[in-house]
Amino acid sequence: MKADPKGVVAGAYFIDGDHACAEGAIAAGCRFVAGYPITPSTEIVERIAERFPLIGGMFIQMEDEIASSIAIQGAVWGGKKAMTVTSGPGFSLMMEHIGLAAMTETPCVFVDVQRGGPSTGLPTLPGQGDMMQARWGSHGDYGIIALCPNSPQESFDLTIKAFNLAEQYRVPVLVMLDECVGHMTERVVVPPADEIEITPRRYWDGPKEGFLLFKAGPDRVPPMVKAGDGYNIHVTSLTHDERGYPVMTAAAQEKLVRRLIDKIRLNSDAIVECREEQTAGADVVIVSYGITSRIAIPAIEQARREGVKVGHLRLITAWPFPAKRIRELSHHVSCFVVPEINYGQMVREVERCVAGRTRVERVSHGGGAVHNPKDIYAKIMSCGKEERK
Amino acid sequence: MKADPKGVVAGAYFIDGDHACAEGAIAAGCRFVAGYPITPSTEIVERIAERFPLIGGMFIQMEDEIASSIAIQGAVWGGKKAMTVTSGPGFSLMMEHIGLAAMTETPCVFVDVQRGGPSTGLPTLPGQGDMMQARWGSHGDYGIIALCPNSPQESFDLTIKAFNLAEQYRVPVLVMLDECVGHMTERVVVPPADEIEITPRRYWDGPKEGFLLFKAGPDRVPPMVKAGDGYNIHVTSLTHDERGYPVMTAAAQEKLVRRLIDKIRLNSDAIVECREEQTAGADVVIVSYGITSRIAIPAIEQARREGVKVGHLRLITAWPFPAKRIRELSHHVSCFVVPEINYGQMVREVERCVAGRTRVERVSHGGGAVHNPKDIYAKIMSCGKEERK
Amino acid sequence: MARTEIKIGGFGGQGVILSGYIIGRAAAIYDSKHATMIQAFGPEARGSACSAQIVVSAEPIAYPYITTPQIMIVMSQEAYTKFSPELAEGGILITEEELVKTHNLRKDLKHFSIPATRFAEELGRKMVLNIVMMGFMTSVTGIVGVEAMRQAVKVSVPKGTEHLNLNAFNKGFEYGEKLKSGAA
Amino acid sequence: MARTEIKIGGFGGQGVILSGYIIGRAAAIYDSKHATMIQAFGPEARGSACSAQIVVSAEPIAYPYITTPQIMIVMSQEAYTKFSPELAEGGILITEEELVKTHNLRKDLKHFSIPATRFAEELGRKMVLNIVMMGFMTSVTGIVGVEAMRQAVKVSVPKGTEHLNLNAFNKGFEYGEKLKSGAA
Amino acid sequence: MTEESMDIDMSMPTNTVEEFLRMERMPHIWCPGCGIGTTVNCFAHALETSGLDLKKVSIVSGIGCTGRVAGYLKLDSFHTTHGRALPFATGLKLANPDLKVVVYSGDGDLTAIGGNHFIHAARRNVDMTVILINNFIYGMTGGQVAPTTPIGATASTAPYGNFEEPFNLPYLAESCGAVYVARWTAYHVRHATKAIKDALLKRGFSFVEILAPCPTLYSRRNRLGDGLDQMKFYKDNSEIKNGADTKTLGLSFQGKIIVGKFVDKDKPTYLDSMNAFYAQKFGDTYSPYKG
Amino acid sequence: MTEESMDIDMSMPTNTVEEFLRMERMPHIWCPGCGIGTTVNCFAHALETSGLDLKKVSIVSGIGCTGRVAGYLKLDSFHTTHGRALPFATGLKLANPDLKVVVYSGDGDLTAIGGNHFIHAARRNVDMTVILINNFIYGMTGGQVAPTTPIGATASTAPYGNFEEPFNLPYLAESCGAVYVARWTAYHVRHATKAIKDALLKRGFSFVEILAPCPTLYSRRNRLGDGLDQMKFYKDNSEIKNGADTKTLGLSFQGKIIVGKFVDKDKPTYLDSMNAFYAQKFGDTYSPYKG
Amino acid sequence: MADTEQKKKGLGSVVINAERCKGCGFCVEFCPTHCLELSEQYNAKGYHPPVLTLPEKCTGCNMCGLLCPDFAIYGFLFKKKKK
Amino acid sequence: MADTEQKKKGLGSVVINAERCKGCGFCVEFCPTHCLELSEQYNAKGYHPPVLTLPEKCTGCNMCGLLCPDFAIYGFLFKKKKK
Ligand SMILES: Cc1ncc(C[n+]2csc(CCOP(=O)(O)OP(=O)(O)O)c2C)c(N)n1
Ligand SMILES: Cc1ncc(C[n+]2csc(CCOP(=O)(O)OP(=O)(O)O)c2C)c(N)n1
Ligand code: SF4
Ligand code: SF4
Ligand code: SF4
Ligand code: SF4
Ligand code: SF4
Ligand code: SF4
Ligand SMILES: [Mg+2]
Ligand SMILES: [Mg+2]
Repeated sequence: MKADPKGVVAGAYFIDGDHACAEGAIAAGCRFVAGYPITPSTEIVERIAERFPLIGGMFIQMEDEIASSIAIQGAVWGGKKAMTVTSGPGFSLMMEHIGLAAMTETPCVFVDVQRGGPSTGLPTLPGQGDMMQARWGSHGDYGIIALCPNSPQESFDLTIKAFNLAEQYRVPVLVMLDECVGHMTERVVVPPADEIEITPRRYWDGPKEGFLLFKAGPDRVPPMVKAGDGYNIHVTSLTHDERGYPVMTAAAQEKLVRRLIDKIRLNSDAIVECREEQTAGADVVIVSYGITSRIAIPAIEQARREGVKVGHLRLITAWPFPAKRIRELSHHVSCFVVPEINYGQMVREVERCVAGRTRVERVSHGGGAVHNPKDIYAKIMSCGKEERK
Repeated sequence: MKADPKGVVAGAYFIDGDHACAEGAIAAGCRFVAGYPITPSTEIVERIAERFPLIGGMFIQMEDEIASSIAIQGAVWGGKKAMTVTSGPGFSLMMEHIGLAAMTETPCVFVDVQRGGPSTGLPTLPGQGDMMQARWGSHGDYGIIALCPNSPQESFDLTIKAFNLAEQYRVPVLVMLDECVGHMTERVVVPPADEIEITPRRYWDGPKEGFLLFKAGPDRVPPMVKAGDGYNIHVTSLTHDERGYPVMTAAAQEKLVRRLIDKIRLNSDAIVECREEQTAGADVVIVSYGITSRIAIPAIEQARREGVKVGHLRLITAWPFPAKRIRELSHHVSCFVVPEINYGQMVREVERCVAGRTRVERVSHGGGAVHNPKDIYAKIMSCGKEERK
Repeated sequence: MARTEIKIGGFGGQGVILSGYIIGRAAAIYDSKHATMIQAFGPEARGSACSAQIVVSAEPIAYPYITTPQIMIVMSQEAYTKFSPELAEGGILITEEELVKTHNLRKDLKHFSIPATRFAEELGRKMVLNIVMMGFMTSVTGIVGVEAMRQAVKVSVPKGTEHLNLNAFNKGFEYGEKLKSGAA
Repeated sequence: MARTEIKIGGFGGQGVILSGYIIGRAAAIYDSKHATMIQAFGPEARGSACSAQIVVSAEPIAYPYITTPQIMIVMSQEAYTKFSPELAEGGILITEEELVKTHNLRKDLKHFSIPATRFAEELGRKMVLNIVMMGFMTSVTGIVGVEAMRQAVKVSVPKGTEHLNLNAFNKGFEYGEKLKSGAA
Repeated sequence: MTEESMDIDMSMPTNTVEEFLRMERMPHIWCPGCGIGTTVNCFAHALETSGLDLKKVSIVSGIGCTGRVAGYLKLDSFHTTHGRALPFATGLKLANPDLKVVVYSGDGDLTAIGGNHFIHAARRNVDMTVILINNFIYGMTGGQVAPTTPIGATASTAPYGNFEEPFNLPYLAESCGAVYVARWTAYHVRHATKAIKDALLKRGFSFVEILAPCPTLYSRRNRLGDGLDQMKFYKDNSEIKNGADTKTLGLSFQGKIIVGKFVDKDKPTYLDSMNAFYAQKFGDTYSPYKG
Repeated sequence: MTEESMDIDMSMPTNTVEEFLRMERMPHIWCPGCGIGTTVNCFAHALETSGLDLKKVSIVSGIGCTGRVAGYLKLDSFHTTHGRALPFATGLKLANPDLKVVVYSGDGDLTAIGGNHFIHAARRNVDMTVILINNFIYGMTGGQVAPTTPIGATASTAPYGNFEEPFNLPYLAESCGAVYVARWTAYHVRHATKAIKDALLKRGFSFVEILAPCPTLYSRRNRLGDGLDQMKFYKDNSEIKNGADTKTLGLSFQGKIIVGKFVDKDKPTYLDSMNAFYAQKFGDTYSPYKG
Repeated sequence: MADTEQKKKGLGSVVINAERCKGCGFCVEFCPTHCLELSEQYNAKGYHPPVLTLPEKCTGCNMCGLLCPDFAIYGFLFKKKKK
Repeated sequence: MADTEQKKKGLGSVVINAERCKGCGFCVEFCPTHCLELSEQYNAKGYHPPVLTLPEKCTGCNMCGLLCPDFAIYGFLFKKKKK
């Protein structure tokens, strides 16, 4: 389906990643946003608050992040595409409701503009310390999708993608921005509506009788209906059967939760996206995401100038993690270098997938700034060297 | 230091893991508990509510888990040893304040009695799905300690240990119970107070002038004082210097957060505890924790009867993870088998540490019950077999 | 003594859990055995059939759940219907005479029946029916020592009712002894 | 054109960020170059020295921060003191004549000074000082096309003030041209 | 039976309540003598007489014994997380203003963990009806003290008696701006039915508190007998005082219960205000938000 | 200078406020004309005259511009998480009842995200003083709408004007049981000082709301001028009405401001009630909790 | 005659689903005409359901139905058959 | 003489820390005796701090000090020297 032209103001803009995210959401058809202000994400809802009244959208500033993160789920069941927006401390408060969205298979989008943590930390400065939290922050097992834009343009593009994936898989999708990308101003091209591909909600169109809100097809994703459609749906946060009724047994749990995980796991080939550059034949491969994928480039270029074959794999989807691709590469590469603005999060996945076949080196940074490319360069060179002897 | 005899009612009891946890806390010197009811953890606070008035303790049922998880931190700065108690959904709500405790180095204990998740899930049935959340659930990078009792007796013992570690490292410590252990009734021996080793709060006893609340010694742990002692302390959730004053720079962040992580990482030899049984010369090693470590035993015994050399490594500390020990074992063992009541959480750490040197097999269970030991047995046998050919 | 699995079934308010607790406490505290008790929890368990599981063993107990109990104590018809098929081959089934009609009784079982309600009523408190059953069970199974059981009863029942409950226990125990000696 | 780094410094309320925005917009939208602007945020940045960083390049910009700006536009004494040491060897320094006294001026720099406040006051609105500076910068650096800059000014200033701002821009630009031709 | 008696239609009508229930889910989980089921009758009858299009009625509950109500009602129903029914309902209502959104939940759910959402939803005057079943206790989790537990009552986490002053909920609701506020007990089935109906038909944030017995965890543990005893107590100790000053409505342990309708006023709802505001701001370019 | 004039001591006394401040952290982060600093003077003078032992005074803030107060005061000070100053303070106070615990935070912090803690702390009547700086806006995050923003005022997330009814905070506080409730503005420095002192010396949950200018994000963006203009507005439009019915204290955009002391009553504190309760229950075996 | 007959039967009657009943007694206690009693019998769950002991007094007012927390009883009014 | 002298000086005076001042004008506007004015001079931060232009009118009431959000001014009362 193509985007609704209402709201898509095609053109080239000079805007920051936060504003671009707001435009992406609008283009994706989002018409409900609930939020609670927090630096460095607030510009997103500020733009939404300005844009929505005239395009039939509903923005509400809730009393806190807990309320925001469930108001959007109410709105989804009311028929809207919906999003909430926050940053570290607020993201922590949303954890219970990420689990709720996963459990009730409520398609929605959470944006986390990462800043320096833990706790209040460095509110106005960058970090990438919420990556593991994005995957594991709610109790119990569940599956989510998380995307990592590295520019305002990608902030726009991947926000659209987030909405599309949410609808495709009836799953919460997280857009993991960081303060740099959120506050960086660059050219953003908003294409005309008819060039924007949108995944509509997968509403049930079969007979009303016998409809089951939690009965999945072969792709493990059940169809949706909305409140007011006359289905008398029941949606519960308890373990439930295909009708949505609570069933307090291990068997029901296995059936339901296994599917919630499998719908991401088994569809991961379709979901996973990375950008690769000169990975074929590379000696060293940088694995990066978000702003760090740009900071790494001067380091990579310099190392290449000095003769090291450096490839670059950039995670567009951090979750699901491109395990298969990393595994493949690990057979050819002599070292992975993983720069992150944290003390080692996604690198753990790289280590797991590499399974000892080759070296994995971290370039950690606590946050408050981006890396000095020299540190990444130095790490590349140190790997290269060891291999070359 | 020995335990305060007030509150320690030595003797042998037939009580469940929840009640034992309460007694452990009391024995450890805990005199402040804030909580919010949630199955299957509530019995802990119920016992506390009954026991505290006559031993000078303060129990308060707060309005929610968010309040509970910060009220205890206020109490710690007021001079008490303090604990809060919850289960999955409440644990998710506490994530922001686990980060706060880590950031402000507030020694305190969080108990999570795990049930089936995600979301409201299976409130009265077991799960072990909060293990990764325990480590990664709050935003930003930080370090914590997490313990996994497998019996009421251990629930008592490890709750004491949790308080001791909290004081030793000025860190939040998590006791990761599960519904089985919490609700299982067995013999629990409460030793006399003078046989219970207690780590007192490491109060500053140097000169008042020049005291710095966040200046650590060689062990990376700074000393404590409390409100009312006349130090005019400042405690902030922002990134701060050794005085506790906010400093919004990457350098301050690196200094502080690096230390917060290192005080766990570099002391991990002292912190890590596992129980090993017949791991020397083992072909297959089971890695387990909590209730699952008991469920695995019939499977192990049966496999041994059939000639497979099975060792058993039980995590007492899930976090920090006994990476070193797993790495050592991975050089000798042909397969690790990791049964968990989740779809694969701690096994990821095993995989990381094993680094491809040997096989790692999961025995996953979605929750709502414990494993059938046969499934663990079958996995052991399948490993064994492959190796033996 | 090898691992013995015991299941107690009845309805809410009959003191099913307390009974399990007493057995476990007797074994684990007063009889230097090991014991693990597990009860069913939750709203779904409310009001309807109620059960307790106890494992008693001379060795430390690894697996805490029961799979095929060797001993079953049943105080309601529903519990009989629901649980009795689980009993181990040749296991001991103890039922309350008035409350449970043992139709289709499995041939392999050792079955004992006791008019515990009547005994309890004779003692003036229908409530102690479960303690009568405990006395009886102690006698016919020998799974826990009788003194250990008496001790456990004494410390587990509400203050002020110790005497009544010990009487109830003894009543059941004696009935069991008589039955064993063929006198009942 | 290679990567050029530009830093603008002043105090809050002078339109420092808007200036950076205009340069970036001119380059990225009207001049088919690439541009990245980054501003300092936060309470610590409030009121005191304020700055914007812009990278302009013919190629896509990977690293978005500036390290050694080749061009620096300075509208306050504090900013001069704080930022001018960062300027690249041989870089261009543009200062406002009244607001900045360039003592200890680095010898390696190309320094331009403009009485932008006076020009702005002549135009009747002291506020447009920053736009005067932009016109001047456009002339003396040539980093972005003058038409692109005019376009960017027009669409970036508050509605109704376009004319005033374009005049301000032109004033600055002409002064630059004169200066270059040695006429000023 | 005589010929004449045949004039009377002896075929039994079905219980009209059943039309509103998911009968396939019966029996429900509530204990004998629990008052929650009684309030469901009131709600069903209120719905029946309200004339509302049932397709357009959604019910939202939090977690708790009362929270199970949503799952038993044959409506679009949402059993959310503990304490969060109101913000979910806010999203649902604002996403589709055609829906009549009812929040039906427990005292702990709505005023302990959910207290903030309660005061903010009332303040915003979002158009929805809140039915709060006040059993003075946390039922589902086993009888812990609630922000409604009267002073002196015991609870599992207040084993020696509660000493915290409970909320006066009608007062709280009014102070935050609720446009309709009433209190009844499970004994007052006809009044409660009427109050719920009024609330359903009211525009804005309407609030009905219903006191209900929890024999299992509140009354029996407090030696107040079973559900029936509580119902008799309500009967004997309630005083109807419509229009009473909400300030005076605090509840004490087994003290007098003032019931009635206390607030019934008109105020633009959240959406009314929004549309009026934007219409004024944008004039004709603005089309009122309809979801 | 004549001989005679030497009779007068010309040595300048130091600013007594400085004794209460961490001068090494000056200058503070507040904008020119921000009213928060003014309220800090009032607080410092109130402390000075209160006779409290400063060693035993702790101050707890949440996150926000006002939240920075804790860090500037030379007391034991805690700068917690956004919205959670009250439960932290509750823990602190109950752990050590000897402490005088003051919560000093912003309107958003205490009544948006922190609203639940506010109503529960008031309900429990924990002995503490809450100073709420109401600048009608979220300052720290850049001027978003708050639950206190008057209808019609604009904010960055209400760019066309706020249409949500704000809280009437004294009314809310009273409805939850606060024993001392007052409102002043940053203009009323002497009254505010007195009110804070009274609150500090009051046993129980005392609440002082102080309206203060946020020129940067509230008044200038609403074309109300700068901090001084707001102060003049407060001067000209405030009416002192001690004992006014809190119901009548709602604030409208640039409307009349009722200030004064509205509630001042006595009620046992949380700890008083607890100790009385347990003393009755346990008799002599109970020794009153003293932390 | 019909009139008397009808009076004896009452204006209405109740339907009792004994198996659903949990014996709370609400219906019996608050029936305005006191025409119900709890039966001596147990249902399968072990509760005593109500019986209409004085059918002639039942007005079909459905107070019992409104009160019953288990949806186990309801009152109805006899209707004249439409002829 | 001493008396007049004292009156000229006022009962008290103020201390102004000009560098801390942010020129908000609170002190000037609300001084009860209107004895302050904002200076024409800028301080290093670019603000106009107050000056005591009518020292004889200053009562040392410290209203300015209470109002000053930047702790940049305070009033004090002259004290007779203890002899
Ligand atoms: C976040 C979270 N905390 C706690 C719980 C546990 N919990 C479930 S229901 C409930 C309270 C129920 O009390 P109330 O709302 O009064 O409902 P009732 O059962 O009395 O009808 C609690 C604390 C939970 N499910 N989730
Ligand atoms: C959990 C969380 N959510 C949001 C924020 C962002 N935040 C910081 S301060 C603030 C609001 C401040 O407003 P107020 O309390 O009125 O204080 P003011 O700055 O106006 O004094 C917000 C939303 C945060 N730090 N943490
Ligand atoms: S516990 Fe109480 S509230 Fe819950 S179902 Fe039983 S009686 Fe009702
Ligand atoms: S933003 Fe507003 S509240 Fe914050 S310091 Fe500036 S003026 Fe004060
Ligand atoms: S219908 Fe009315 S009169 Fe008849 S039994 Fe029911 S309550 Fe009584
Ligand atoms: S009210 Fe219902 S459940 Fe109660 S006794 Fe009557 S029929 Fe049975
Ligand atoms: S001390 Fe009083 S009189 Fe003197 S300048 Fe200050 S406010 Fe004016
Ligand atoms: S009140 Fe303070 S900051 Fe304001 S003008 Fe006076 S001295 Fe300066
Ligand atoms: Mg309740
Ligand atoms: Mg504010």
